[in-house]
Amino acid sequence: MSFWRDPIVFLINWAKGLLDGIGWGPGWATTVGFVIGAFVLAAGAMFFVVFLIWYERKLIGRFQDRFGPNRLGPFGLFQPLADMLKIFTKELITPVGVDWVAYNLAPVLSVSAVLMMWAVTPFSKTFFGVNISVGILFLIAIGGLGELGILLAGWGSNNKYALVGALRAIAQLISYEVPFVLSALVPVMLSGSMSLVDIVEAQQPWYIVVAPAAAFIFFIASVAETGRAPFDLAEAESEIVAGYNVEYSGLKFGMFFVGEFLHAFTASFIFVTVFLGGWRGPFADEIPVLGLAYFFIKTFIVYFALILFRGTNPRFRIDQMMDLNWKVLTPLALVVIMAVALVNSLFASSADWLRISALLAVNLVIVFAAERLVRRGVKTTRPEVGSRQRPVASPDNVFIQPGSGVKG
Amino acid sequence: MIPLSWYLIAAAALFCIGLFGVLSRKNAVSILMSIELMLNAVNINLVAFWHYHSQIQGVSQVAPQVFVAMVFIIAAAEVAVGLALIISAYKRRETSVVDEMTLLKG
Amino acid sequence: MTSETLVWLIPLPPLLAFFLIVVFTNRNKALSHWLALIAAGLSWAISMVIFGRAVRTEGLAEHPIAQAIPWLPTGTTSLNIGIQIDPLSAVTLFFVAITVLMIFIYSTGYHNYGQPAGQHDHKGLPPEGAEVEDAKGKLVKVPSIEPMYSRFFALISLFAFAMFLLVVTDNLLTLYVGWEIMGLCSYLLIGFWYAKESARKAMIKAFLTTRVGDVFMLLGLAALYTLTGTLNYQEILGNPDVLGQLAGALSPVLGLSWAALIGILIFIGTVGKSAQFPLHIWLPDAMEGPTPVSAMIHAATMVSAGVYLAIRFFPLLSVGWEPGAALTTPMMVMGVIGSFTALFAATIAVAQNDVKRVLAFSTISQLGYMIAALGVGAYAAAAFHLVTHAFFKALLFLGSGSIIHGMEHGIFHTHEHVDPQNMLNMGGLRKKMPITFWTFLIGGLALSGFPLITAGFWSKDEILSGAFKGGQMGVFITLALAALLTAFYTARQITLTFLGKPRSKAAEHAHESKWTMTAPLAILSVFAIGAGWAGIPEDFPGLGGLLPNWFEEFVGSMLHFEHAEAVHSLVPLITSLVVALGGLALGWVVYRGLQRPVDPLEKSLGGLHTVLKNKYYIDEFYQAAFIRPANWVANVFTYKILDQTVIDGILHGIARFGVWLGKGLRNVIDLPVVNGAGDNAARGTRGVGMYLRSQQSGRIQQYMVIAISLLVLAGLVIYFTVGMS
Amino acid sequence: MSGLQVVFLIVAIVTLFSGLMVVASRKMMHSALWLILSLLGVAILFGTLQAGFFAIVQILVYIGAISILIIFTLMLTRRVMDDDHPGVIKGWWLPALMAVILFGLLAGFMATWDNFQAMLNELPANPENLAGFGAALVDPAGYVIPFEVASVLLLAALVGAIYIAAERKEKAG
Amino acid sequence: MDFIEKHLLTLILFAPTVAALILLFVPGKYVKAFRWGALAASIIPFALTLVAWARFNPDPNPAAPFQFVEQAAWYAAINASYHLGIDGISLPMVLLTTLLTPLALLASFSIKERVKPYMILFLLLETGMLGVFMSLDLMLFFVFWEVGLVPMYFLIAQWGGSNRNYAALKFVLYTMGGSLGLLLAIQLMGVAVGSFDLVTLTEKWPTIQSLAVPIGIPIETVKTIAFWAFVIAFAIKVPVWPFHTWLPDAHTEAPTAGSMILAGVLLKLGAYGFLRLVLPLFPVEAQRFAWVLAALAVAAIIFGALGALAQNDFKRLVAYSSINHMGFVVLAVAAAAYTWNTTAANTLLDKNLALSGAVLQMFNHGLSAAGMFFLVGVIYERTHTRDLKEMGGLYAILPVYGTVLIFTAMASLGLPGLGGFVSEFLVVRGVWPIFTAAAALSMIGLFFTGAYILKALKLVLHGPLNTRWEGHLTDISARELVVMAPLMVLILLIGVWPAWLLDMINRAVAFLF
Repeated sequence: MSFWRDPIVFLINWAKGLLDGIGWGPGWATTVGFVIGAFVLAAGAMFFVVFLIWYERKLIGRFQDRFGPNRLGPFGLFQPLADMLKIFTKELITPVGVDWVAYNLAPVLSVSAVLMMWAVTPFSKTFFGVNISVGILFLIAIGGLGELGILLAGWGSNNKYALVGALRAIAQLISYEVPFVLSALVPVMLSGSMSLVDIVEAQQPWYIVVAPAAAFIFFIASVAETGRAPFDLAEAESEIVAGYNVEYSGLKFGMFFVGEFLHAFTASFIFVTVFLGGWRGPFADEIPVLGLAYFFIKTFIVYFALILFRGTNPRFRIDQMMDLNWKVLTPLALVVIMAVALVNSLFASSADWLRISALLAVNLVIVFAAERLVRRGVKTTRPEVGSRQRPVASPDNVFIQPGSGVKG
Repeated sequence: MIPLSWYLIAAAALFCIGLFGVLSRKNAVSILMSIELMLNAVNINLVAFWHYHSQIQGVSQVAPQVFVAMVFIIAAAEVAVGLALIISAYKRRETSVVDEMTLLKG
Repeated sequence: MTSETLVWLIPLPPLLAFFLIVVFTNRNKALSHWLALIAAGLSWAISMVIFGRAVRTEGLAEHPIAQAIPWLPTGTTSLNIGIQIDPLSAVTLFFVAITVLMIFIYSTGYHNYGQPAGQHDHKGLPPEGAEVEDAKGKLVKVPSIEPMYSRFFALISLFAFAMFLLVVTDNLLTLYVGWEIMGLCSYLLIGFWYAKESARKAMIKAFLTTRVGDVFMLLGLAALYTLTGTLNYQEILGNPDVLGQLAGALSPVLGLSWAALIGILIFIGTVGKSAQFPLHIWLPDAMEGPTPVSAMIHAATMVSAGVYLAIRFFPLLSVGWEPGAALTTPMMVMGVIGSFTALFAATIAVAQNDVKRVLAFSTISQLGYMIAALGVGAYAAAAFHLVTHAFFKALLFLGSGSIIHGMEHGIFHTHEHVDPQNMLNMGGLRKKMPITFWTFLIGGLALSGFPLITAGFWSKDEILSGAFKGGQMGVFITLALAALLTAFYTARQITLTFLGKPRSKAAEHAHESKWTMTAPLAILSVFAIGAGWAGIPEDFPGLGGLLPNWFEEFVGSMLHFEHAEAVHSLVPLITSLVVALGGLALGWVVYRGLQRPVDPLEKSLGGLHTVLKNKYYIDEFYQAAFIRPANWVANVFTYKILDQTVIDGILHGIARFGVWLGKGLRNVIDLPVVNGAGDNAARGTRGVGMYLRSQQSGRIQQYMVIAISLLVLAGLVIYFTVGMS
Repeated sequence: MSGLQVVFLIVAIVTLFSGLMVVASRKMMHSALWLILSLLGVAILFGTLQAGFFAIVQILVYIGAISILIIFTLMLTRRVMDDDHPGVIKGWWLPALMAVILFGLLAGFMATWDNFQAMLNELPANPENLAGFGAALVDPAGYVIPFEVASVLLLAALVGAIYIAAERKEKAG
Repeated sequence: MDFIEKHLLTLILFAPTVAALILLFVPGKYVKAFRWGALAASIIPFALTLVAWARFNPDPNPAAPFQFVEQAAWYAAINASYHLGIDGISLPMVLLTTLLTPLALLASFSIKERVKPYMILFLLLETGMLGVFMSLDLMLFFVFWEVGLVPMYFLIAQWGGSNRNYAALKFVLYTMGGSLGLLLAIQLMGVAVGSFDLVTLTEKWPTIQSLAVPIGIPIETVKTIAFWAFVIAFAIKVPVWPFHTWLPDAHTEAPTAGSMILAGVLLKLGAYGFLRLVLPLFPVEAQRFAWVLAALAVAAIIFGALGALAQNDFKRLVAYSSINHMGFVVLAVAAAAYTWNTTAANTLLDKNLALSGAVLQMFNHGLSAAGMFFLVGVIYERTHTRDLKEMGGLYAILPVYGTVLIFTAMASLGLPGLGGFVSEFLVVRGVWPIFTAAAALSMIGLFFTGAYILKALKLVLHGPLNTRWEGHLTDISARELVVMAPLMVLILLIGVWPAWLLDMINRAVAFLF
């Protein structure tokens, strides 16, 4: 195994060998290896974010017909660094009446939750944190922790806007977990395993070809999970000042910020892992590092799509958001599961190409039908301003206020 | 390795804590929480026995796993309904303290 | 195609036409009548083919064209139905087919096909005529087309089907089927103009009266079927052993033999169908229907079906009789009823003024002739008269229809309000409607038995001679009288209608009918003359032997015994000559110069005339004797007394008793004892509850604490007692 | 005392302590947080029992869903920050006593069991064969009925919850 | 498929019940759903019946006459078992039931209020009736016998006419009263033989010499009493004169579809009871008392006809006609009973003819009476009167209806070429040699049948048009035609070619008892 074929694993093995040389037992060696690996990964991610922020701001700028950051460094590449410095050097304000534990726990959770997702993702054939048999389940569970962070933030920072933001966020996240999980079940069914590594291994061809409908749902759901536009109701500046993180400042805010970006990025590479064949690509088997490259290329493409999605779509109203989830995505996902399971078992014995084309056909049919159905429900004509059916955000259709309802 | 007894004792302790909570807490929500604790205690036992039996039989036992899964399901359902009840009760009576819910008091 | 197949096919076209018209072409008059006509034509053609083949077949009587299929499974065996063409059915088929076709054609004209629809015509009423502008643009009233034109053709098609079925079938059951379907058709056709109160009465009268006969006939069927295990003609009538068996077995009724009993039962069916004396009342009223119907059903076909049945079963009726021997009971019955009916109807006919009623009664009397002929054993003669009568009576009826049409035309023209059917209003129509006149004349002469040329003469003569030979003087004389009357009222009719001066303006402006009506008249009149020559007896002086008595041989071959040859005496011949010519002359003399529409006989006969006019008050008698009692039994006895008073009374009594018992029990037992106990128990419970209530604090946790403490206590106990040991 | 035992002891102690805090702490929100902690502990205990799947599910269901719901409810039902009065009823000592005795009893009873002290050894590879588990859940000969019943129960709970908590406009106090 | 093979009867039997249960959970406001749902549900058993017909072996061996037999333990304690099976006698009845129910449901689309309970009750009713025809266990028989009663009661009492309560009460009490004796008798026999299974009973009961329970009465007396209990129960249901007075009231007050089923099927239950139970179980007594039955039957025929003639209420008239027609069935049964254990070939033939005539008559009457009642309902929906005197001349404005009515009326009049004639002829033919006088007398009834039918036609269709209806009446609608069409087709079919049905019946009655 030469260095160039798979540098990372090469280095790791080298480090292990080194520790052995020192005389530590393999168990300890692994433990230390994991610790170091985790540290490196986290740090790397943190620095990576800098690039992500730049990337996104640049793109958004382009979408909005601006230049975006272009002063500092080549193409304004260092702008994020400057921002970081500013954030680090800011004062950490802790408002009165906050719940200390919750207030301080929240940012940590929201970052670490994202980072934990990196642990199970196969970046290349050989390079992944751990291969646990229930990877996808793990991802979802960790997502739960992230929500917890938001919740704590919202509640902890003794502030109505924050609370409202948190409530919205939780409502949204919990709801969108459903289609998320359901659509994630499709690859699981197809590959017969919940471990991400196996799923990637099993992906020939990519599952987006086999089950586009599932991929579509998964994409939407994961965008909603990241809480970015058009699903950014939790921090809708125009409605609730900045949502759950309104009371945060300085580093803590930075952590939320980083967490959000990382989450977006993570979502996109989870999508890549589950539907776009992860590191799969020509010669990726022989030369794992190529796989790594493929992986990141794909991820950035998806990430681009994500930003495009964000940049070009207006924010949902909360009821629309809920409707979209419960009345469209969830049923659709259920149908897709049924269909895929059925077709898959029907064509289990027949040739692969036949099975795959059947699945593809079924998915397309479902998507088409769903589109027809949804379109029937949609108002195609926009109500003219001032007419009565204009949506009015009254407190009790935005969220349930504490103590709303009739006094006993 | 760890003796089975440790798990059992821990579970029993957790169970009793939960029980205490159920019996003594005022707020309905925290009663619910305590119930969760008890359920978890039960689960610990189940999993522990699963492990124990699996190692005796030499092959993974399904029945305990099913039991655990059932407990999860029950817990979820119970929480969902319980919380909904609490919320609606709260909406009506501005409180979630069980002792203050005295409509039926004869 | 084989004859068998063809015979199967004969009845079908009309049936098909019926269904097609009813289901599809109801709205389209032209299509409907074309369907019907084509169907009738087809049946006619096939019938003619079959008739031709039948005539040429040797020994047809012994080996008829027959074929059968199992129809009604009866456990192990099964009842077959099929077709059979023997001489009798062949000749019947012959005249039925022709008359039916003629009448179909005639109907199109009679119902004014091609005329505009009337403005005031109403479904279920005869068309009242339409007002149209003629060339000069002034409103004139012309006949209007029948509103229910299609229905009419549907119904007569169905009727034709039934008649053909009845003729070609080979067993009594299918015959009965056709028989009843005809009954239905006649019911519906008599009531064709159902909105007329009179028609409504007449249709029911017809159906029920015939049904009286039918139920007896059904019994006859059942009995016959029971005894012989079959209903096939050949197997019963063509089989001397069976007949002998039947004749031998004694029936429980009046010491009759089974043969006699069954014969009589079946004959009662005939009585009903061909309107013999006790059950004749329906036929005159049946004239409510359109004239073609009268012609078809009540002259040519349906009524003759009754006679056909009687002839068909002559072997059974006459079993044990051969010429010269004593008559069997059924024959006697037939002789009496037949001859009586003949005379009786003839007398009534004398006093009728309605042109159609006269014919109706003459029909009854002619049918009586045939029955009487059978009664005296003149088998072939009966059949012969059946055929000839069918022709000339159809001719007469159609002619009368044409007359009525002409009168109506006149009425439209003059707007005079006279009854177009009353002969007294007519007169002098000879000029106005020549074709009708000549054809009607031929028919009339045939009916009255004008010597030598007309068919009626030969057939009637044969019957008379048959009676004479049979030595049945009573029958002979009665029939002779009837013949006389027949000739008389025929002459009366012709004189009143055609001769003399018109007695009403309408009659002056009467008008010949169009060709669709007159053509059938012409054709039929040919048969009315020619049909007779098929049966000139060999021993007829002069003419005898010029033509072979083909009919006699052909149909006579149906009977198995040799026809005993008796010497031919001139008495019957002379009698028939005298009565025919005399009657005609008398009638002409009496009614020759009639000016006012009053019947001269009214004065001369006085009270008798009114009696005759009212048909001996038989209808009234039946009304009083049967119908009212029946209604009383139904309404009062069965319903009011039996059901509502007695039975329901008992029921309600029981119910009331039950209620009373329940009340008593409640007051005696329930209230004091049961309820008392219940209340006390409740009170006790309540007390306990009141006490326990104090423990009910409503605090779950409190309950749970108690529960758990008890549990713990129990646990401790167990632990320290059992657990340790 | 192997490393695993150490881990176990730490985790168990944390779990029990946080459990205690759940029932003891005055602030509802805090007890909810403690609850999460102790659930996490339980998850880790599962992990030490080589039931990785259930560990994850524990996190997913309990932390990801249940506890979040609980906190959600708390936010809806409490005046947010200011609940600082004792969370337990007056006579709390009796339940406490009961709990202690019960614990004793349980321990005692369990101690009478012979295999009480049995060692839990390392299970062979693929300890929890999930495939088998899943198959058993949908196997007519296995547990499909309870499985279906459970799913129906969940559905019912879902509908019921929505129905109960739904705003009713015509509601009168 | 195999399942269907095995449980065909159960499926037929309980399909309506299941449907009813499902409908139970549909909110009552979806009227359309109920109508079409019930209709669809009732078509299922019909289709299944056709399957049964197709698979039915027309020539079974006398040893085991019943086919599609299903047996399952039910009341093990009293040896009552869930025992189903059909032979050539019950299959036509089952077909009749499953055919009439959809039609009746279709006919009751015009029901506007309380559609949900109506439809549900109707489906339950179907199960009850089917159960009677299928069950081979007396206990089961009795249960279904009573089950059929309840829905009909509610149908009459809820959707009936003006005098409905009286009618419904009369109906229920009368039938109940009859069935009490039946129940007792069944108990007795069950205890005596130790089984309620019909097959077993037919073997053991007629020849039983001593009862398991000593009740001090000679066995013959016991049997006679049991016999009469049976006879009365069924006679009330048929109904035989003089137990018939419930029928005109019930029919008149019942809703149209109710009367259709009542006349079409419920009456057949009684006749079926005679055939299936009385004859095989009590041959001796039946033979001894055959003349009584015959006399009552003749009375029913004659008085039924006369009673019908007396009516001016169209529906009542038709109701009485049912009495008249069912009289023939009973007459045939009596005749057959009289010829028990005969060996003479021709007598056997008579018996067969009479019995198959009876069964066929049941079938035909089911068709024609249902049709008549439906047509009465049609006219009633339009004119809101059943008084014949208020109608008249309607033929002119309702031509199609008139034609259909005449057709159906003729069928019930027994016009040859239509169904009624074949069966009546068979009955008369079968009865004639056995009860000659009775047959002769029944002719009177036959005559008056014609009389009242014609009276009805005369007063409804013919005569001058009652101007009151001019322009107010619409002709029969397509839906109603759809209801009538199958009936008419079948009537004509049987009239023209009875073999397809009669063959099966013949074979079945040959070894009925």
